[in-house]
Amino acid sequence: MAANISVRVLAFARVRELLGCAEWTLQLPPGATVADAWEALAERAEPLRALASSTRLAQNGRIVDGGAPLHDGDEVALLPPVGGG
Amino acid sequence: MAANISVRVLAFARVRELLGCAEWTLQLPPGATVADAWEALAERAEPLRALASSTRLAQNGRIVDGGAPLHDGDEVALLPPVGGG
Amino acid sequence: MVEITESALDLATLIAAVAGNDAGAVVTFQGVVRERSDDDRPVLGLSYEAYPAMALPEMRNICREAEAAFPGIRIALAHRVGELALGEASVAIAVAAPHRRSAFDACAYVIDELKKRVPIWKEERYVGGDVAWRENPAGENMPQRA
Amino acid sequence: MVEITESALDLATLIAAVAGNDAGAVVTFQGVVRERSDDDRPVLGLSYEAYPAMALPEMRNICREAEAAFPGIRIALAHRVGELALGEASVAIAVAAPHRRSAFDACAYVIDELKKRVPIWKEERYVGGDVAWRENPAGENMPQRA
Repeated sequence: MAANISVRVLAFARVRELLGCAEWTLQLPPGATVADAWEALAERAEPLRALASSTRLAQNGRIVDGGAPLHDGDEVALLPPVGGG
Repeated sequence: MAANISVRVLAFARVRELLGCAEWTLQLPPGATVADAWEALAERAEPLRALASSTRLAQNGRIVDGGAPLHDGDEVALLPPVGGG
Repeated sequence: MVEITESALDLATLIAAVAGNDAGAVVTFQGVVRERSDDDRPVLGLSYEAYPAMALPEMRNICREAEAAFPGIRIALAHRVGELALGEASVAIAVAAPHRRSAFDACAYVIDELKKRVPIWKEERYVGGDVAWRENPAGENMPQRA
Repeated sequence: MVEITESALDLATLIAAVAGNDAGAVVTFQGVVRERSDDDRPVLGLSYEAYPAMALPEMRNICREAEAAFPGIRIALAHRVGELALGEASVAIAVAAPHRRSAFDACAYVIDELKKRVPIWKEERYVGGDVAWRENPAGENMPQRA
């Protein structure tokens, strides 16, 4: 059985506040997707699910769908609707 | 016979250069119009006629037609097409 | 704040004149002396001449029109006269507005109307010594006499 | 020049970064902290948070798109993060262009796209102590997940 992969997850703004932490390190099984990373956090903080439809996911600085496969060392970002300007 | 009226005429930009003077004092007969002031200057400097169609006339700071009647002490300005900004 | 001045224009002064805690957006415009004329001749500098007794009221009219069209905005407008070198600003506008769309639109309105209506004239000096009075394009100039 | 900074934004620095004798027009935009929120609550201040590793490339993308759409322009763009007081600028843009229309249009493009696409978030602090994360309007935000 292959070793787990390690993924860094960054949470911003209201997602960060809801999770109580800005930066997570998750151990996920090989073949895990971005959606699996989201699910791992939602299991730790169920209220996160209410933000699922409004939160975009980025992998290594690019917006991706939940189905995108993860690799060891990837950076996943949870991006609520933006408010800059 | 009524006394002449005295009118101050200001010339700007290419009109000023053509006339060789920025500020004229004209003595005109009572009942003279803005067009008469123009004509008085054109008689002193015939090349001014070439600028007739492109020069606007102002009386006391307002754009007027040549037919506007003049009064003693009026200020007439000869305004070539503008180039500000 | 509306002025015609022989001094270098200071954008910070114009911005300070319109700033306020009710403004969410500040847009500025500066017209600057370019090294090439519109017909691509190399320019050494410009000189501007104004008829202030008519130009200042017309500049104020333009600001009032914009303030009426875009409620809640404030405008500062200054035009320089005399000799200008390359890179110097000939006109500067600052607009503060509750929201950005009205700040952009009002600022563009002011410069567009100034170029059409305000009695200010520009003479370009070229490399080689030529000079020429330059008019704003016909679409940006007042209708002339028939 | 594209940056995200905790320091107060300095418009003069941005203008200097884009200035040049080929520019006939310089347009700037500043977004400023207003005393009223969009839903008319009294605001004490704002705080901005960014994801710089993604925000800076996206800000550069936006500038490149504008430079491609409006040839000959130069753009400087800075966004502030951290705590801001009333009247302070959260974002500042300077655009130098050969002619004014492209300077206005490019500047408006940059702020419009920044508000839609750049991962920066705003929290408002209200009189009374409440705070709230404020999103840009839906039309100015990226499409969300279905």
